[in-house]
Amino acid sequence: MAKPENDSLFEAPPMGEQERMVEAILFASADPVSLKELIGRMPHGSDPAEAIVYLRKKYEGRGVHLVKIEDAYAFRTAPDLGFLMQKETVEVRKLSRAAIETLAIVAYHQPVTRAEIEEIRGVSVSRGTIDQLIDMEWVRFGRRRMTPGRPATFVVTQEFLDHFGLENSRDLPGLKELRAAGLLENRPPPGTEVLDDEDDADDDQVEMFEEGTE
Amino acid sequence: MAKPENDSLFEAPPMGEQERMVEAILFASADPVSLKELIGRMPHGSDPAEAIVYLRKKYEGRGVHLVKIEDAYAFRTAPDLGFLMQKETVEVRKLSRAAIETLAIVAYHQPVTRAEIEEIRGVSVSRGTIDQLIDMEWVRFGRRRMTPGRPATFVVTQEFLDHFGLENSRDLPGLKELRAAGLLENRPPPGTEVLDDEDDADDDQVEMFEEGTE
Amino acid sequence: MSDPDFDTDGESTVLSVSDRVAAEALIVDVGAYEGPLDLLLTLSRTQKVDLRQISILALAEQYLAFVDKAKELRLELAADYLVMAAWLAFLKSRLLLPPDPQEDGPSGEELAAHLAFQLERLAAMRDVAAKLMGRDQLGRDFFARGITEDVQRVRKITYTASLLDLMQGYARIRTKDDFRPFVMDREAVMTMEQALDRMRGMIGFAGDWTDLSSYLPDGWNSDSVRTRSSTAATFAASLELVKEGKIEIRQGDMFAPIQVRKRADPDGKT
Repeated sequence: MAKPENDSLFEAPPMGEQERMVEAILFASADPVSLKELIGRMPHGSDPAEAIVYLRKKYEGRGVHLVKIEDAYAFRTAPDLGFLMQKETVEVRKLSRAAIETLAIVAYHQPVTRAEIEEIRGVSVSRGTIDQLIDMEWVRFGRRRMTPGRPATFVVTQEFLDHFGLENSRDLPGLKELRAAGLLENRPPPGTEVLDDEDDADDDQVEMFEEGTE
Repeated sequence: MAKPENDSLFEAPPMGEQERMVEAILFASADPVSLKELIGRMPHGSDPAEAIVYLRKKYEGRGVHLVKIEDAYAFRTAPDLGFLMQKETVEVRKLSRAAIETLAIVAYHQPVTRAEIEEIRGVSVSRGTIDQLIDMEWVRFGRRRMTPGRPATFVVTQEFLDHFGLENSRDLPGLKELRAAGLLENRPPPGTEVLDDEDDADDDQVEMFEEGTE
Repeated sequence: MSDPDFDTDGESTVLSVSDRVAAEALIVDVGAYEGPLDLLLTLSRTQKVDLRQISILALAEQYLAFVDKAKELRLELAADYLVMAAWLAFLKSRLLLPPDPQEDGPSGEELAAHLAFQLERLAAMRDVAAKLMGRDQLGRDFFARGITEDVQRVRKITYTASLLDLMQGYARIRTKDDFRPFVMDREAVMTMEQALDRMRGMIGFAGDWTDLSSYLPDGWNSDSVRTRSSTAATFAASLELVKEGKIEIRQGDMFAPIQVRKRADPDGKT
């Protein structure tokens, strides 16, 4: 068996070989494989990032595509061929309207606290709704907000992006328009400004949001 | 089963499209897919057998191959890339005390039998300790000793010398010093012959051995 | 839900059938709305204008009418619907009455603008949620690899040792050979030489038969190992002394105490 990882004395394999390797590794995995893992698994000195550029081009227009999800890569069948796959279709758990809306709010407002989700929806969010999304691995806990009470925040996961075919959360449909329209701002109700100005809560939130989505 | 009666109005998709379809189906299926199933899943009039011929050619020499398993088809990692499916984590550990002592005895007293190692260490040597050293390619079997029972002897290897930066085992540093200090005197248990120089073929080894034990 | 027809209360019959149909067309079921904001959004859609141009005043009136009707129909209304009704009534009065310069707090317009913002934001979230769910989805429209190969995690352990380890290991064995017996045995073993030294010093004072056990040094009769060792050494030493003609030794019976005494000098001196 080859043990290429330690053989720094040897040159990296030719790019064509590296392409083959990336192809094999990505084919073997149902989940996206991060660039870091590719580097770790390929022979020393390999440049999988470059191999991916070539490989991606090779699969353009084919029945299978090479897609990018954050810093990871995966092969996925072309969406226009979904009709052939009735056999592979997995029943996705039916999401309630509350769950779908909550998911969208987390995706577009992340990192977002439970109180903020409730403020946007105008109703309290049941524990089960967020639990369900966490259970599906579409939502996870983010950093705690640096405001009184240090509430937990929620963010969407790489599985979420993978599921909806998004390269990253900036690619969420209509995100730019919403931001331009000011609809992603955390606007406190009139009369509560005084309280919010006291601590820098607002600044912090805006900053965190931008960090999370840009 | 397809419902060809509905599709008969339409022409079969172009071969390029059929290739894409076969590619996507084989990629997404959990099991190899038979030609019959391909025909059933693809639009009426499709000729997956022909598509497979082209597709197979396309994947020749790539990181994954289109292979035939009995009467079904599947993508499989190219056999030469199997090593990529292993993620090796290398952990460097210190040799155990027993192994170091055994190794030292072999180095200084080679060729040395297991009984001699035990006599020098004063404790029995587990099979595993010597196996480990052989596994590491630091110790190998030498010639059998021409004494009753013809016991196997052990000697150190070139890999051992390379690892410790020695040109030959006579270069073991401190050998002279140890000998000057009287630490290398090998006292055989009372009643045993000092050494067996009955076999001339052993010349080289005996010489080394004697040098190590004088 | 109560049916007005079967209500014994007279006031329910005040509603005409057409009123009831109208009310039910609007209300159908309060449970269909996810809270007052949802209801307000639904109502605002009937204005069929851009949410930014919506008349909050008209919306407030529609909502209050809804709540009134729901009360007439004795529908169970959650508390937050009533809180919202009270708040909208307050907002309505603020919007209708000229602003009171004495009064603090946000103006009716500010409150109305915020409500409009909330509605617009909720509508936007519904819109993008629908867009999101309308996207191609993994496992429905596009698919992952069906046959996966697990990555075997192989933990490769390499062992290493330095030359110093080797030297120290070797020196350790050799030193152990040379000195270990002394280190090991010193604690519980008495040598014949030690016993002999001891007895030579003491024997001069033993003119009469004395138990050998009384020659055992202090502290050597405490545990069995030490007792055994010192007894054997002392016995061996006494035999040595007999051989030298220094003492006599006797044992009265099997397992009886062994006794020694200084041998009378050939000269006759004791």
